Amino acid sequence: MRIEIKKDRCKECGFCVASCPKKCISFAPKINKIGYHPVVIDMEQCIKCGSCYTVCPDGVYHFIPGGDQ
Amino acid sequence: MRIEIKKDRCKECGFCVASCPKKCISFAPKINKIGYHPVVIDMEQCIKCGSCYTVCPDGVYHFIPGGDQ
Amino acid sequence: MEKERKVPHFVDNPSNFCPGCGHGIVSRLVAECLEELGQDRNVIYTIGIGCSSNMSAGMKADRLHCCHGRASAVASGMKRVNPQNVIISYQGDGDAYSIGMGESMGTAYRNEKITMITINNTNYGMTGGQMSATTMPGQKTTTTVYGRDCSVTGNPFKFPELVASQFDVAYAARGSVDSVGNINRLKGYIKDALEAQIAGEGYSVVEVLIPCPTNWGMTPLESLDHIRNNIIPYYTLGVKKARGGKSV
Amino acid sequence: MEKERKVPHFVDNPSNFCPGCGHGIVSRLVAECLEELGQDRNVIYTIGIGCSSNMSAGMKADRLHCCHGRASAVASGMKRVNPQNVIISYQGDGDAYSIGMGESMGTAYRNEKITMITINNTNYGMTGGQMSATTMPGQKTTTTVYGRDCSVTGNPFKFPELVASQFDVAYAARGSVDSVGNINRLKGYIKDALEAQIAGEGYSVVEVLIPCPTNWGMTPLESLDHIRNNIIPYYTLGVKKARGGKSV
Amino acid sequence: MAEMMKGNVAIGEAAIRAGVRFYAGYPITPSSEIMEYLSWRLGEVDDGVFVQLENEIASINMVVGAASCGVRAMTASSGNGISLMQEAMSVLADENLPVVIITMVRYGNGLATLYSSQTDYLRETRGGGHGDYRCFVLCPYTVQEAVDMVALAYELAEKYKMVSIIMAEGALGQMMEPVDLPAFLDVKRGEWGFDGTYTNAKLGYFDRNSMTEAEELRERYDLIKENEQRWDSTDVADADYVFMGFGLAGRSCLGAVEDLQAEGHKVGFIRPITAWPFPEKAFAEIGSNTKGVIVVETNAMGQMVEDVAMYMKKHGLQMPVYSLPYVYGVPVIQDIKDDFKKIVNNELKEVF
Amino acid sequence: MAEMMKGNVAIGEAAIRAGVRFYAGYPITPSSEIMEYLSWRLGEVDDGVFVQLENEIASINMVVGAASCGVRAMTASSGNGISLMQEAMSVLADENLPVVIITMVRYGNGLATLYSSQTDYLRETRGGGHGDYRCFVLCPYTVQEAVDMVALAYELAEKYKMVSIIMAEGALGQMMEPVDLPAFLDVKRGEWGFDGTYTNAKLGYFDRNSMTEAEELRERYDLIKENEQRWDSTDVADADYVFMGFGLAGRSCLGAVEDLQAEGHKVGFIRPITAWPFPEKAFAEIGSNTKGVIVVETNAMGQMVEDVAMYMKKHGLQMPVYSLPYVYGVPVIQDIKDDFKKIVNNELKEVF
Amino acid sequence: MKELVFAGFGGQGVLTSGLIVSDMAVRYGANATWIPSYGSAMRGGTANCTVKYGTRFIHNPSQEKPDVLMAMNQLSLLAFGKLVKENGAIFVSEMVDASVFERTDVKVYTIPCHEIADEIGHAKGANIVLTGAILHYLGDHTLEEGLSSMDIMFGKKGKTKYAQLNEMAMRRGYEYFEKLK
Amino acid sequence: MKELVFAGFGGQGVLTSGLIVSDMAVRYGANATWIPSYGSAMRGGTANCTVKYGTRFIHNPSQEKPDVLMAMNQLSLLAFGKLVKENGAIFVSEMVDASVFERTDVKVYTIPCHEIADEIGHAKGANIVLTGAILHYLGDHTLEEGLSSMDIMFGKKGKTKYAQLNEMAMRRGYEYFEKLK
Ligand SMILES: Cc1ncc(C[n+]2csc(CCOP(=O)(O)OP(=O)(O)O)c2C)c(N)n1
Ligand SMILES: Cc1ncc(C[n+]2csc(CCOP(=O)(O)OP(=O)(O)O)c2C)c(N)n1
Ligand code: SF4
Ligand code: SF4
Ligand code: SF4
Ligand code: SF4
Repeated sequence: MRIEIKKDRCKECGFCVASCPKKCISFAPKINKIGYHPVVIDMEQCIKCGSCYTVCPDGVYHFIPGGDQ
Repeated sequence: MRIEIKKDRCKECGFCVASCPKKCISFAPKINKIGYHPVVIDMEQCIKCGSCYTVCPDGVYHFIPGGDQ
Repeated sequence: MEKERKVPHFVDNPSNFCPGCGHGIVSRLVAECLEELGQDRNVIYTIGIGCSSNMSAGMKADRLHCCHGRASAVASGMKRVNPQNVIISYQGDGDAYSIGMGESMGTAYRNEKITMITINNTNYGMTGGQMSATTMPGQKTTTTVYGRDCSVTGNPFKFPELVASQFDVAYAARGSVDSVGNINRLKGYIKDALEAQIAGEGYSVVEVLIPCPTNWGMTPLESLDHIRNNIIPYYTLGVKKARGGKSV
Repeated sequence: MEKERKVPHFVDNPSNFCPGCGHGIVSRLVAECLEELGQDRNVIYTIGIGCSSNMSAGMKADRLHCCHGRASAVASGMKRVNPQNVIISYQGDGDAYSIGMGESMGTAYRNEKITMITINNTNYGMTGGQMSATTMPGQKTTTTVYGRDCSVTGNPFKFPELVASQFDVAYAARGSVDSVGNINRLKGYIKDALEAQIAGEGYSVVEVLIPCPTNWGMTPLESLDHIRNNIIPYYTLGVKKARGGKSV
Repeated sequence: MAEMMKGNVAIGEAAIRAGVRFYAGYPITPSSEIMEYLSWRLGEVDDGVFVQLENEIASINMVVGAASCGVRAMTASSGNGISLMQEAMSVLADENLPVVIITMVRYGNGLATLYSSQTDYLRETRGGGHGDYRCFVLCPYTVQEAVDMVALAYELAEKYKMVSIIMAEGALGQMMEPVDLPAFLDVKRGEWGFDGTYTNAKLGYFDRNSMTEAEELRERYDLIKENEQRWDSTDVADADYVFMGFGLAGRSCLGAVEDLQAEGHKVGFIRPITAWPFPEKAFAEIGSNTKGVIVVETNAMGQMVEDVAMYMKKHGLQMPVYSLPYVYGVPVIQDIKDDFKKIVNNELKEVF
Repeated sequence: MAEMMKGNVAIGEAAIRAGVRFYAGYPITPSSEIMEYLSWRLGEVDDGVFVQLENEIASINMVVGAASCGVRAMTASSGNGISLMQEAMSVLADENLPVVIITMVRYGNGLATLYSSQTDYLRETRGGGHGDYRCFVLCPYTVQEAVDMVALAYELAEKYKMVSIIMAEGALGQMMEPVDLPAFLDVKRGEWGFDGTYTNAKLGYFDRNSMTEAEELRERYDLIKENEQRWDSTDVADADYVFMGFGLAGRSCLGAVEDLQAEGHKVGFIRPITAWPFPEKAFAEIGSNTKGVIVVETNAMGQMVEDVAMYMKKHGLQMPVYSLPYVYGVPVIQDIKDDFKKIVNNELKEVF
Repeated sequence: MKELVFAGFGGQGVLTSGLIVSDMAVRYGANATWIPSYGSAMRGGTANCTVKYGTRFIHNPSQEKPDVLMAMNQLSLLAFGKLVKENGAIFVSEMVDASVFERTDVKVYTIPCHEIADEIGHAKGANIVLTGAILHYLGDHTLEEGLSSMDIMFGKKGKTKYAQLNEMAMRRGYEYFEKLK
Repeated sequence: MKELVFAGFGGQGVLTSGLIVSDMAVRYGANATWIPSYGSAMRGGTANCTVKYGTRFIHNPSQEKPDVLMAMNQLSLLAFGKLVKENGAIFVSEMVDASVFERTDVKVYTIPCHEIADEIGHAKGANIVLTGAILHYLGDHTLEEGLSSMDIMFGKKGKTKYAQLNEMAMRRGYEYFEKLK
């Protein structure tokens, strides 16, 4: 499973950060096109539970079966 | 108790006739100004119960204390 | 002691209602209650569009005819600036529950301190007897010529029950004019409703079942039977929300 | 087996919603349900005026933006002539319950075979956070700067409960987007509602509690807490009228 | 043989024959017979849908929904009811949805009366809602013309993606005259209609370019003004006075004109059939010797007279404009003749 | 010292000072700050009542109720919201109830945009409801003028028993400029108000005489047209071209006029302050050498230009009328100047 | 062109009488208009309609100057009697007291239509009796034309129940006028 | 008359900056207008306002040709930079990459306003730092006038909490520009 992050959609609301059971989502230091610090996942810790997809209001996450990371 | 009948208001609906416990209300043979046969009371039988006043939608009856008939 | 029984002065005039129409009884009862409460020169009516409008011809009390359906909004505006007056919103069921649904609900919802009297004749009388929200299942009207089919048009609407159960209102009841007894009970409801307003308790509503012989295609007396036999079993009479109390 | 998780194609576009606004979650859930039901190319949305309107920017499905409050009437018109389509009326609480009270009630009353999704953020988001019928007691908004005083403005309005108890509707529920669990449950309600429509059972409605951080003056995460701690206790979640069943 | 039919009933049947398959409405005198007729008649044709709604706002919005799916949809009402529809009519214009609305005009402000009149001319021709949109406004003067207008109204509405209003006086709906009903049209669903497949995408609220849309609208309206003006006229060219009137007022006016001609007066007559687009082209016929234009209406202030004055300015016609607003009812022919004489004798002043 | 104030807030405070004691409304951009301000401010004055309602129809009808009791009552809205009020505005006119309605006009048909514009001129000046009634229509071009207009609007409304509309562009409500607030007026309850004692009887729906009422209304409106036209004008008398514009469009237009004069053009300017009654008297100043009248507006089609053409007909002014409708926003001064040059060079044709 | 006004209480069938006359005119090739007065005071009030027919186009369908008035109640006689054209005719039922009517330039015919209707056992047919009399007065159509036209008209409306009684009523009215004139 | 545009993300305080400048102009006797752009795309989008001030009546309050642009984000520089008058000035924060901006007929000043704001412990005051710099550039009022006017303005709004920090921010911006120019 691969997770694609559409970082220019992220508005830094923090819903995914808060709901991630592994607490492995954080915000990047550099702002995106719309002025927010977008999410980054620490893929080492991620268990692909999908919570971030579920809670994200802005369609940032895309879980793509197959492949890795 | 006197009962004044404003006969030109009567529309011949029959509510009073039907609700009179003594069945002493009937319709006059001659039509009134607005084209209906207005009520007449047989005062001999009337017990002044006021049912006719209560049910009349057109304000035909006026119960005036004192006096007679 | 003998008691005078007289149509109160300010509604004591010939009416334009059809023969056997119940509107006349209700408007007299409201007037009697006002008189008995000493409010007959302290009242403003807002009157809906429909046969109710006929009541007002020659009526000698402050009253404003309102846009179809909006009488209770107008009444609320009056009450908010004239809290000392008794404000009565007098409307037909089409006026109050169809086009006026939004305003009637809003008024009840905010518990505006007015009294609404709704005349339920199960159709739009004035415009020629079309279906209204209160039309009985199977009832023939000029827009339901084969009888009302509730599966497409909805089931007859029960406003007093709705506001009593859903909103924080002061008083709600339903009466009928089909008999001396019911008329007397109805008068009690109307008086309760007005007293609730006068005491500042909030919104009160009394719905009244009346005969509409013209559009029912019945004689006046048949209309009363129809109310007794068919309408009351569906639209049950009585207090739906008692003063200071709970939904009934 | 690994399951792809992807925003359905027809709503997969950047949104104009505020950061942390719940609108985006709901519109995605509805789209997911449609996709799963194989209806994503058999749907027409009617969209109310309010922040819901933002959803539509770039949305690739048939949809009509409607007069403020009237989306469910428009939806009913569509359904009556296109019974084979799934029709979704997507509205804010102000749109659906304030200005749209008459039309929303009428649609439920007639049991029109459409699905209404109402987004309850306890205020008028788009116009700057004024009080709506769903504003919580004491809540500060731009028109209740000292907090909502329910004694003059009425108590927060509960539409799903009202239609479930008063009308003959097919399905009514309330969900929330404050947590993964509630989002998943909500998706179930939405699917139920759509299935009720597809099966021709009648009117279905799902109200959704969402955060409006902008107008609540909270961070997105504080907003979720607010929903959990303050709103849900008042606006209880769950099915209010089950399919084929009774009011709950 | 032509049959005596009541205007409203005839219009209802004409709607069926013009392919109307959706009607949503709320009753109001003097239009209610249209919905009463369609309440059962639509049930007799395939896919016919009739819905009685809780008010005019819901009605017109349900019509919006049906029309957006390509169905010939209709509603009918009068004064107050049409007032409540203004917002949605602006939406129909904005969404380019063809719909026909019938208004049986009654007299007056506020709660209004039940009298027949032409009191809503300015609202219908300017669009009483917000924004600057226009609707076709068709004004029948006989029941037959009203009946024939129903299909025409849809053709125009669909050709130009607009609302057509048939604006008739209340009396036309209530009266009977002999009518030949038109044939049944075989009408298909409009190709613009929604069907859930996202073939006919509509732009969302926030995705519009108002500037280019304004430009497009101007061009469309200019085209309509060029191509769709409709009127009747008689003896305008060398008239001393030209009468103008539409609908039943125009019909009565024509009676007065014929009488006056018989009495030897050189009078002409223009009857607008489309109130919008206003038939200004009819003014081309007016000669420079004409002494005045007389506008007969049934409203309180004179409304069409504003259009007459405005377009006379455009056409460089400088003769005075007289206004004869008979408030309500159908103007009595004798009254028009009497007032004409006052104009000739300078007892009645021009208004423009 | 004059303070920078936002138009909507300044209008809200001006309402308080003009004696407004009742406000009922429903929010809509770009007017909402008026109600937001009054939502708390009315609570600070004696007998002040603020009610937020479920829609514009309930709002205006609640205003009907309050006004009928003699209180200075107000509501504010914009495009769509005002469309929904049309029926009740006709009722206010019919019941002779003085009320002030503020509209902060936004652009467009249908759901409309949030852009500032002048797209509702025809509706406001003709009465978008049924019937033939008129409202005062006052058009401010600065926040200060808007503020001063509030009391004036009530004076006119009460003197003539009518509705006054303050028709401002959305931008005026959103912008800030220095404002001197007027003094607090001591306003008594209107003597016409209901108090439950049946002292101010109103006629019922069925007890009216429409003919005499129509006559009375005509006389009243004629009196108003005679006495209450308001406008500003500069350098009209010997101008080659006379510009006309109201509100912010007029303000920008005035800027263009000053620039053009500085460049040596003989141009004049008329700014209607009352759109109804239309200030046709201003036309008396227009000289026969004037080559054209140029109407600057922000709407799609040109709306005031209709009034201009119509009253020019009345005044026998035959020069061409040009329409410059800039759709939305505030017209850019340079654009007006550029278009003027096109007119002078015959690249832009007259519309009337 | 002829103009007729039919007036009476609501329910007396005056609108139907007007319709019979106008429908017949059209059936036999004329133009016709029929227009009711409708309006606010309809409840329990009076009803009336105006019928015009003739060979030419009818400009104004509304009441102007009636040639003939049918008045089934006193109020109608008072309200419309004064409008009737000089040398016109007024038909009243025997319930109407025509003696109070002062114009001498119009003929007033009192037809005992209620009596006749009662006689033939068709109490609701008094309006048709009067219509029969008017038919004769107008002289534009034969009794047979009137009867057949009325039959067709009621037939189209599916109102065939009283066909024979209605025919009898019209005939009796026609014949009554025959004797009277 | 001078025209200024203040633009950035919502929440960056650009509307307040515009207000400070216009309010000050009025306080010292000029005319001024302040007008925000408001509209459909407000959610999460950019905010901007136009300020005009001068001694004469201001005809058009809307954006025409700004003399000065304050751009707090990249989008604003791109959107409004092209409108600035020849020889006008643009003030950007250090978060904005001015190198991509191609016009040479206007001066672009990059002010490290976020850095300065952070330094003085008033992260939300970056807009005021920029405003201070613009105040100096405009040259119509002294720093003291600017400070006192801002104080009064915030004071009237009851927003006195950050008075000192705001003062410091404006001063630092003003001084930064002093050195820069
Ligand atoms: C806006 C508007 N729509 C429609 C009407 C027409 N209209 C007048 S009364 C009425 C219905 C009245 O029915 P109801 O309220 O039940 O009163 P009733 O006459 O039966 O007593 C209608 C539809 C109107 N006057 N205004
Ligand atoms: C007739 C009309 N009145 C008012 C408005 C202004 N308006 C637009 S959206 C809105 C409220 C939206 O609130 P809600 O429906 O709760 O949706 P939200 O924005 O909170 O999601 C209002 C009042 C309008 N567009 N049309
Ligand atoms: S998939 Fe689960 S664990 Fe991985 S980032 Fe998302 S929420 Fe965290
Ligand atoms: S109840 Fe009244 S109106 Fe009816 S018959 Fe009796 S008196 Fe007459
Ligand atoms: S139509 Fe019905 S409600 Fe109206 S007056 Fe007649 S009987 Fe009464
Ligand atoms: S204002 Fe509230 S509801 Fe609207 S987009 Fe922003 S957060 Fe969402």
